[in-house]
Amino acid sequence: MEFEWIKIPYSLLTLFIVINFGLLLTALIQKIGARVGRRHGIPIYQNYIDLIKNYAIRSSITHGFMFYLGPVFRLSGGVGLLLFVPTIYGSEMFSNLSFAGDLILALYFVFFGALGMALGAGESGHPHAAIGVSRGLSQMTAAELPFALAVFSVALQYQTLSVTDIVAAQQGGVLNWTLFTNPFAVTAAMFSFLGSMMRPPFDVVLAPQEIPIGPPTEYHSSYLALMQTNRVIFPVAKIVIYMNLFFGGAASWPVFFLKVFLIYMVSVFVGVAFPRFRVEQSIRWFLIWAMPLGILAIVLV
Amino acid sequence: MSIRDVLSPFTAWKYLFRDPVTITDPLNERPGAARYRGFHQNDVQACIGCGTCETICQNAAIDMVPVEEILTESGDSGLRPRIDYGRCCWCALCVDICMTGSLTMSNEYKWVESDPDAFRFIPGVDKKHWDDAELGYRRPEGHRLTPARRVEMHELEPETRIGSFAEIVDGYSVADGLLEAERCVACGLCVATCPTHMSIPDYIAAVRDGDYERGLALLYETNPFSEVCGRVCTHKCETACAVQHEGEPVAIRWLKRHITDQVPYERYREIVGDPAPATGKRVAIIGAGPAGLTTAYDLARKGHEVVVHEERENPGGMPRYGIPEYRLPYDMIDRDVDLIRSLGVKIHCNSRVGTDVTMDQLQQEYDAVLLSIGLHLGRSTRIPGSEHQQVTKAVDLLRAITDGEEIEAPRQVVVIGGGNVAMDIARSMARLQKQQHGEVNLTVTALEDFAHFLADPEEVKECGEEGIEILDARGPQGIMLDENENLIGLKTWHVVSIFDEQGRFAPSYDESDEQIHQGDMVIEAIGQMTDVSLLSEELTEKLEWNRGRLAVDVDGRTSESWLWAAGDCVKGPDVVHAVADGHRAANSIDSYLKEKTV
Amino acid sequence: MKEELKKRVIKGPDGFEFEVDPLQDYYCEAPPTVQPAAYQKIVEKIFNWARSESIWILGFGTGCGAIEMRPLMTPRFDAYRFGVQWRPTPRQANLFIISGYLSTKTLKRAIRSYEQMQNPKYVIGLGSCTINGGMYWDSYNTIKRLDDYLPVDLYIAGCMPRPEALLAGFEEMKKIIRAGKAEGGNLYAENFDWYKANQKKVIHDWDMPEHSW
Amino acid sequence: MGYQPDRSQYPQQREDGSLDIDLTSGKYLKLWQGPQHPGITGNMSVELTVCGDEVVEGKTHVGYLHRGFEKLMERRSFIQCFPIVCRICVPEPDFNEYCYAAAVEELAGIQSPERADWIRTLILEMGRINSYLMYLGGQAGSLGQGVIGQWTTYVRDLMLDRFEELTGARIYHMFILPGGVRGDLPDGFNKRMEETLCEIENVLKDVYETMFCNAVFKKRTVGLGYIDPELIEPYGVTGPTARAAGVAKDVRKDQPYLVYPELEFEPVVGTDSDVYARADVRRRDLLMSVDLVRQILSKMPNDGKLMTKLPNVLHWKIPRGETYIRGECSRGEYGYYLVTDGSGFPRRVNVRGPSYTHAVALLERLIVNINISDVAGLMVSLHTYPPEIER
Amino acid sequence: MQTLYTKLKQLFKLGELTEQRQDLAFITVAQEQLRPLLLHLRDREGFTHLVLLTAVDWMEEGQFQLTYLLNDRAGARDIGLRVMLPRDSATMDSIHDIWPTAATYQRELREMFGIGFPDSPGVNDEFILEGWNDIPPYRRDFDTLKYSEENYSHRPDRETTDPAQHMKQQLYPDEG
Repeated sequence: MEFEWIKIPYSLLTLFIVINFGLLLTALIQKIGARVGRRHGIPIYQNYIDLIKNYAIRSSITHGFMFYLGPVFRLSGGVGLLLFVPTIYGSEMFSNLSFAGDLILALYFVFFGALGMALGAGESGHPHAAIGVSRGLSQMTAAELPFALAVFSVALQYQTLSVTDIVAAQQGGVLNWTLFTNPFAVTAAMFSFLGSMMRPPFDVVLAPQEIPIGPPTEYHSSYLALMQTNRVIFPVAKIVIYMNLFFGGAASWPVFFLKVFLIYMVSVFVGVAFPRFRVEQSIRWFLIWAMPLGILAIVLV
Repeated sequence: MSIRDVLSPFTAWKYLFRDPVTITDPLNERPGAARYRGFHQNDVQACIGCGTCETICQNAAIDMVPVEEILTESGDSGLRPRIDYGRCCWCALCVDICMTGSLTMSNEYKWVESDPDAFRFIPGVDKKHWDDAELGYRRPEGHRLTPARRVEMHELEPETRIGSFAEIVDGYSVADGLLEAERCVACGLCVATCPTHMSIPDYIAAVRDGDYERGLALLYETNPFSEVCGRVCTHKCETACAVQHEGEPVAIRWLKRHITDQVPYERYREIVGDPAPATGKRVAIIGAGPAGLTTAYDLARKGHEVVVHEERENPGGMPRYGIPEYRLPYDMIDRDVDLIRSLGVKIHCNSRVGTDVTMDQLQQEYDAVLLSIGLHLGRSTRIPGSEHQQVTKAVDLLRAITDGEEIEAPRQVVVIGGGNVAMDIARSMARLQKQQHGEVNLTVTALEDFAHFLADPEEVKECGEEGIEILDARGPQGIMLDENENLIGLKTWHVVSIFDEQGRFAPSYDESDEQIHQGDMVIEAIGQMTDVSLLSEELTEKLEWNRGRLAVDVDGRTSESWLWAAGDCVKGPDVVHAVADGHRAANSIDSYLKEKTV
Repeated sequence: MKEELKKRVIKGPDGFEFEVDPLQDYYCEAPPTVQPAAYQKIVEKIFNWARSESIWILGFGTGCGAIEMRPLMTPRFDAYRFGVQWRPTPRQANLFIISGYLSTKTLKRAIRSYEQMQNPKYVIGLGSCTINGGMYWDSYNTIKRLDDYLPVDLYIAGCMPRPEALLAGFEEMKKIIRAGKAEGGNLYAENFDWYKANQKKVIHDWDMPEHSW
Repeated sequence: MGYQPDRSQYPQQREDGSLDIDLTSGKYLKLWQGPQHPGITGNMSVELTVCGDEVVEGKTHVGYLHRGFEKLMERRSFIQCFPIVCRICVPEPDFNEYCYAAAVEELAGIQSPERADWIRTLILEMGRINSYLMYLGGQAGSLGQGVIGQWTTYVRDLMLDRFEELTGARIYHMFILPGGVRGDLPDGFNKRMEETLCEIENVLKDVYETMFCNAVFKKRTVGLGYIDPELIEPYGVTGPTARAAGVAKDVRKDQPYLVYPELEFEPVVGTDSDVYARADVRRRDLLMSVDLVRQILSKMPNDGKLMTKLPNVLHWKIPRGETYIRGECSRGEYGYYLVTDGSGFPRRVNVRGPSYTHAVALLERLIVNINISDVAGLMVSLHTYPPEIER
Repeated sequence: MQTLYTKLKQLFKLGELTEQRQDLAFITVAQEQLRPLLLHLRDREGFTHLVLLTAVDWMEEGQFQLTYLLNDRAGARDIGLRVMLPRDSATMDSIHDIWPTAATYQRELREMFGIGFPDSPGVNDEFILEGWNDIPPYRRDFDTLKYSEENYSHRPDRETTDPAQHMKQQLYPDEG
């Protein structure tokens, strides 16, 4: 396959759209959460200001090489995840750098950022960060397992490892979505989705009341800004995968925005209503509820 | 765990579709509640600067500071509270205790400042935007942290007291004295108003502590006539009392008397202490009244030799000869006088200067001489018929009563005058009438109306109780005589105003409102003057005079370097002023004597 | 000094011995320095605007005033509307609200927290106690003037100030930041020795690193 | 004595009975929760020694809020102490005012008027509602359910508005002073209070649905922080914490004060003695307080004096004596031990806050062997307010 | 309360009884009698709840008063035991084995009054204060205002005027 250089500016455009969308989306989500709490919440543009503010902090300190690289890894994880899956189905401009085996790469990127973060946060030397990292990695492992099973099941179902092909297979009506063709896999994956969105009941990694926001405890100024940027890209990128694999992808930007928002809302819908699990409780929960579904999905396929 | 436990938390989402409860504009929409304790306001005109707020503030947040636009005057220190919001805790105890109710709190509560020193301000003086706020904490009605009512003083019942010259006022019991002393807020406003600056809060504190001897020492530090003043002082201090603004002033005079009542007289001398070693200087004092004897007391304590010449039979001056016994028993005067004597002061009675001894002699023999001859001549109204023999002057009559002369009380008496002397003579005559005729029939006609009355309100009240009729705003116009030249009454007109526009004494009358007050005797009690006949003519010439009174400097020194004057004869009639004057003269004489030694 | 704060030699799990001095901050061997503003005035202006509209408060309730922080962050007053949020860690916070009196024991922690905040950083003193000791003016255990120990940008009167007063404070704080006058962090760096001397005067058991960030 | 926690697993004990915790081994880690920590109840700290995710030793550190009240009061006159006492406990200051006022009244031999007693009771119950509302938000928040705190803080704020119109202040009311209370109910107070109470009840229904009928909340709290009823007396446990263990300790019933004898209520008792039970007892107690406020407002005499006549407070002296006044605050038994010596100043004041025993001895006992994640939840469930520990 | 006192009197050497209220009384107890008395009250009389343990400094009399306040919930009554200790080198036996929570009180008393409780766990650890360098602050001879003025700076320019003095100066400037 010949590489087309035009893809690079196109993917950067995707990135730009997604960053802005992510900034507004997270603010909107926060506002919705605030609304349940009977208040207005932050202004919709607040994330932009916070971002500028954090870049504008004059001093920053480092705890070592990995501390510096942590947010970079994290961001590249998010950006990588986004760039290697097609954003808009059928659009040459926004199918990014997707290729035949991109599903595997995407799965890799899901982990990549988190691992980088773990190394960086570990370097920061703060016990809370270390505890957060150990919690995060164990919970993520447990949470991603059903997802991996679901992906495996879907890949088996469609007989391909290309995200574009999977999306293509789901076109032609709502009932063609994996959601309906392979509900067990989707349920398992959605359970895993809850676990990876850092919202209750699975946000013990960041839990401010226990280990003041966990891994990023020591991060500040531009490091924090990098992480903030990632925090708006990564969920969107991740949702793009979910959307492509299970919800028929998106053929245009409006559909894309709507689907991402709705899928995001699933985690918020649960998150607002519940407190958080302890780490071993959430692992157990994934193993008991999500894992069997994933296995069932594979078996049924 | 049931399915309900999984589903029911989602009910939280119902709030998504309800309006938030957020206050849209919290900076402007939320005034403090009607009784919110916000930032302070002070009505600086009503405030008297007593500093009670400062005393009660447990945070030491309040300073009393002088304020330019407020002048110090009697009853108003001229200070105003400055509050440090680096200390305040908004407990509003200062508002609760405020004696005048001038200090309040607004319902404003937002104040942000980069400069920490800006949080110190004088409410009411430093203009703030909440000065006019209408809402905010005011002391609720009836919520007082200090007792407002005076402890009642027990007195003889009118029916009992009218029959004799026995002392009317009982004096406080220890419990009552304690209660009354507790009412004092120890602000000290009274001290400056008291002519002799008695340390009033301190001796009241001594009463509270039950340490009467300390109290007595404080009294006799500034006032050797404490027994006298404890009974008949004009108590200017009580007009300055901070408590009076929302209640009755502390009965400072009665508390003074209470101290003297509680300490046995035998202890007085020891408490006052021995005089300083003799200096060898000699001072002569003419007149054994409060002013003269105070000077004598002070000088004697400083070690000077003092000799007092008194014209009359007994020392004591006006308190003895002017004030009736039912107000001030004679033995009380004796106690104060004896104390002064015990310090080494020699008092020669029945020794009239000019007759028994001359001023020149005194000048020769002594280092300094003090004139304190008082006001013993009564003034006359000079209305037609006032030369009639049945028209007498109050001072003369009072003196006669003191001297124990037999006085025949007429059945019906009219008194002209509205001051305390008028009340004194009226009540004395009433007693005589009661003793001699079994009934009181006495009319007092005063120039002033009741709103501007000169005599103390208690006196007026007690007169009424004793059956004396007081008519206000009556100007005497003439003595009514019958065809036999016998006195039958007094004619008066209604007074429209007493002073003219320039404030000079020029009464105007409403002639249509004429009354005849029947009486067998008319007593004039409209003022006194000094008998200066004892001075030699030569001396009279030499001295400077001021409208008929001796001209003296602030220390009481006349234009002659060896001669001082003090008391009523220079300051007008009042015991405590006389005492104050005595102190001043004594100080001045003492420093003069010291200079002389050097 | 506490046992665990003393210098000691530790044998690691790999058998390697090394010396540990808990009172030394290994990453911070110099006192804080003055951090210049952006060279371009217009950039600094934009930055200041962003700083003023995004105030992150350190979640450290040092005194009673902290109780009004909850209403502030909840439906009734909802400070989030104004760009105010709280952060649990000093590294990410810009504004330190000293909510009232500081006992010397808390002062120690407050200094530590303040030093860990990144420049530019701001301090608001809440209530009488921070101005002149407040009702604890004669207490043996509380400091009286906050500005002796930390550079303070703003004071809010009250005991304690209500959420509305705090919001008014935030508005004022924003103005100060926008005007570029909120340079407490640099002030602290400039007068570092003076502040340290004051701090050490009241903290009798100084067992902290000389300087930390 | 058998009051020690189970240490059968680790760490091992040395021969002298102390715990064999070697920090250099890498097995154990010291972790400070507080004072700058969002999961701590106010400005205090717990020094945790953890092994993995498990706490093997916890030590409470207090004193960050120490202002020396008991010393300061010794140099303030009896009336001057009145504004300062409420600062001892921020979320529920009124108990300080009441206990102090009652102690002074008893030793000075004065009696507060009847209507003042009713208003005092009203204020205490309002304060209890506030304190519980704050607790509920905190308990849910400590486990990551922020929305409960949003709702309860809102209704608490409504109650603060009632406080403001009644007392003239939001937090430090300074309303109950020796001799009575400072003012009367404002016009229309009953109506507005009723609205507030309704709003509180509505929110409590929602809180019940989302917090108490919540699978995750139950999972986290049931069985956590179990207090053996045997421990209640040795550790001086009082209030809802004791009642959740089935011990019906409630000063309002046991040794009634103010007008409680005239109100109808039964102490709320739980059975399971874990965090969930304590939260539930407090929720029901809160509902009971709502009912009590209604009862008070309807039974209160319509007029009457609010203050007894005080001597001049500037020179108020109280004869030598000592007394102890207690009340049932939202956390347990609150009390003032006042000693006077005949002078114008208290000789000694000692404040007995329930947190004193709960947050130190009891917490240190309960914290052993629990997960780090549960520390905040456990601490909140004991409902401790640090300023009343160190004062 | 009187009955209880009489009953106790037969078993222990007791000092003076002060009946403060119907349900509250204070009894003075000798130092060595305290422990058996506490055990007796707890196990036999139902006073199972240690309400508080605190001290009062009677400096003028050279004594510390320790107050052990016990509560009998069933009987709705309280009893306060006063133990007088000599003020210099005051020490008392620990009762943490009777009520574990007493250890906290004893730790505080050790710190704030300087009363020793040997054997009480952790009694010498800092509790409330940190780096304290003066005499224990709750002792009467410790002057908190003086300490505060010496150690902390107050804002300058705070001057006040005495009304009496000021009035004298204003109204009678000539008099000293």
